[in-house]
Amino acid sequence: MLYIIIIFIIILTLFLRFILGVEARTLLTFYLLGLIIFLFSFTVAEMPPFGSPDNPAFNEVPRRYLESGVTETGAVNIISSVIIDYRAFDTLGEATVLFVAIAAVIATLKSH
Amino acid sequence: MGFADHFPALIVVVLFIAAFVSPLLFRWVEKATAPFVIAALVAALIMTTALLVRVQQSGPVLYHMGGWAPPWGIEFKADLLRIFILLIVISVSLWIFIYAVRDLKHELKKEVTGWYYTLFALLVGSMTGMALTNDLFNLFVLMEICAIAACAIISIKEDRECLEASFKYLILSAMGTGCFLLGVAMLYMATGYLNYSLLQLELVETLTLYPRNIFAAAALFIVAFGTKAALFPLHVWLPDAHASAPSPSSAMLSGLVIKIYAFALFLIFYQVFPRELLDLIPLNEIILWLASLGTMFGSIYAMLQTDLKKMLAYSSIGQIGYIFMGIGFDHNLALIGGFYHIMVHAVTKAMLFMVAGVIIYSTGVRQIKDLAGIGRVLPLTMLAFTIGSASMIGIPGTGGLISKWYLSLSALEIGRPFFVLIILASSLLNAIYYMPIVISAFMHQEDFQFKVKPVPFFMQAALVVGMFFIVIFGIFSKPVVTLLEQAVISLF
Amino acid sequence: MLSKIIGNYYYMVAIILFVIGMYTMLTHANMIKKVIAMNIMDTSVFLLFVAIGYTHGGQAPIIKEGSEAIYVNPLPGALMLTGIVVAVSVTAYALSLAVKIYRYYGTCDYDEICEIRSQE
Amino acid sequence: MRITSRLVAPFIQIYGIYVILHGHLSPGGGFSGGAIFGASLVLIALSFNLEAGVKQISHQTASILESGGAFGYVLTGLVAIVLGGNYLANRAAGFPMGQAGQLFSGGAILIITVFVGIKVASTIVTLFYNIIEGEK
Repeated sequence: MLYIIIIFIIILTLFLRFILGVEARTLLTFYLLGLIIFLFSFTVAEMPPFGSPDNPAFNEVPRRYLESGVTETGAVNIISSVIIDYRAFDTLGEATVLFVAIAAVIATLKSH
Repeated sequence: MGFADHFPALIVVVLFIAAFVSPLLFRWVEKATAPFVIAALVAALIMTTALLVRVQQSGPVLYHMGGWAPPWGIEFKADLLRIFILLIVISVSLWIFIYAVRDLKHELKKEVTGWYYTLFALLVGSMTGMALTNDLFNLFVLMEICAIAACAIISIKEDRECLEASFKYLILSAMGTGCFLLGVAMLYMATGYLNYSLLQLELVETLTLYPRNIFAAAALFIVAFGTKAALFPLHVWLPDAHASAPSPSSAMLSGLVIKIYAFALFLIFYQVFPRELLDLIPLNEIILWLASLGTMFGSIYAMLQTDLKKMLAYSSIGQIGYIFMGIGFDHNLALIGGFYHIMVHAVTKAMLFMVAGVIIYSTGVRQIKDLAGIGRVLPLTMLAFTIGSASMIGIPGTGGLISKWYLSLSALEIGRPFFVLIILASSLLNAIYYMPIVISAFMHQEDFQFKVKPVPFFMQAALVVGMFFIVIFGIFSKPVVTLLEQAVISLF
Repeated sequence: MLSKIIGNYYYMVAIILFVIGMYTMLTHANMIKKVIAMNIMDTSVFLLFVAIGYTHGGQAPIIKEGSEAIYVNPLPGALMLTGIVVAVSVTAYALSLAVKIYRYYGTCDYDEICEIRSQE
Repeated sequence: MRITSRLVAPFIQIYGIYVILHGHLSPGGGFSGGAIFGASLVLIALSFNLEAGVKQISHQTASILESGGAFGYVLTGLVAIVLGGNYLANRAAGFPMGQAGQLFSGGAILIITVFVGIKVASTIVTLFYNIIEGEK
């Protein structure tokens, strides 16, 4: 199996390089990218299955948000209650990011 | 609950308030802006000191934002190490700010100085937040504030080189945050938590279930923080950015910003990843070798520079290597050395950039070869440069010796004398490029050729404060080392 | 292994987008392309996060009284709202820098800028 | 074109305000609502000219709204401390919770959403004006 893949890659390289005339540097970067994606695909294969309710991410944290979020924060939209109540400091940071972007843009544009 | 219980949140918030109000204040009462920011910094410093006293008496302080306990809400944590970093960040930035108020008058247009104060306060606020936060996603948000503010205090100068340097820095740091966020996603996928302490507990079990996810996250974190803290092969943005910025910004970026990222990486390695992970893959070795390469190559590059500020910037790459070495040795003496070096280098490099700023302000000279004979016209400034470079080299009596001493000691203790050689060699290289400047500044026969403007009082006072602290750190290192010992023991 | 990758195709697509974004960001000389690539990269991570939060048959987490519906995980969605705003701010700042660089050099291409500077 | 945008703009603004105020009840919130509101002002500036847009909301007003929105958010957090909760606490600090599902419910959530909405709207307008003016 492995040998077949290697031979296939070699043939593909020769084909692209000499028949289609792709530059060597471009080919090299594409193989590098392919390698990175190949390595990451091992990680993806191991990840918890998509959409399953038993995923580690679906633990007691979202359960409490969903079960008692309405009574604890008074908001029916749980996303709102998470961003503005449970994790309000993140949203303060977010408002600050907007502010810093404004400050940065004005400072850059006015100084030049 | 008393008022004092809210200090961990208020330290950050007080700086943000200063940032939000200062543009309006600059529009209406222009003179009050700088004192207002200074007042906010002083208030933050007082609160940090109060927090230090409290942590020394009764152990780490946990603060839950909005009263929601960790898995649900955001937690701030104040232990000794974090407060040590906080004290450095706030006091050094207060010192730089006082210098900056005077220096900025000639480096910036008048209408943007108000925005500079805003950006400065936001930068300090986000750095204090990064030191205090105990939540990965909150760290991401604060990192982004820090990144934009850091780029903006470069591009605020009216110079097209600053724009390019700032754009390069922004793109690379956006790549860093992208990698960081992907790493956070992998950890979140595998565990379902974002809090440091809970992650550490949970990762011990998860390591057997999803090992590749966690390896990928660790690799991504090294890339992310390596880019932001200019670890050796990822340092390409640093020299341009730090050299072209206005001097107070260079002092801030070189003195504090790169170190806070190193500290964040340290926290993730020691307070998020369990010890078992470090046994499985040699993360420490990777960091250690990159750091050693960085100390050597940073110094070699610095020797080749002709511009004073560029040389100082390359020297930062070498010096950040020592800090990463402290993380990489994985030994408590090395950690003491690394943290001591964070403090010493923050003060020293900030002071050296101030010296560069004073020289540019007073004479307009940037090239190293033009500095010959300057010691006779600006004696105090060049004395500060001498003491600063002595500390960079690690001459006895300055703070730089203590950190190198502890690093070498721990290298011997874990039986790797090779790294002592590296530390010695890079100190020698430091000497090779710092000493000629000092010698030619004082010993040159001919007179200095350029016009000299008198140096304002505040700038000189700032330099004197810097020299004083470098010498103090070199001679009376005991209290700080004791504090760090207490702090480091609680980690192992 | 292949079947697991196919089952997790959302994650795979996110990773591929991330690598594409990173590649473009680091190799292309045009600044606007760099900014676009930065957005692709950020968006891929948002896609990954939101995909983590999905549950089969889940609805948007807006609670209706008395219904027993399955809801998706609200936390990644909430985090990504923050993330999107952060990405927007970085983009705005990067674009303003690009505008100013264009004013100075008349081009947004890094190679051409290097050429212009070497000629001076 | 101008007539259309003049006709449409008020409706967009009302819709934006609606999205902001109902952020805790339906999809939306300060960010999306603020963006819609800001977009309507940008629309006016685009279809007429920059001066007409500046007349709608001047630089100084935008800057005050900008700082005011962020400052109000921080202040809400501080009020929570004064009321006896932690920073940015909502129920624990005793903000009135109201009946879930009603407009005036959720205590601090509504207040913060309004501030964030103001902030985002002014941010979009300021960014637009500054980048346009920077290009001249």
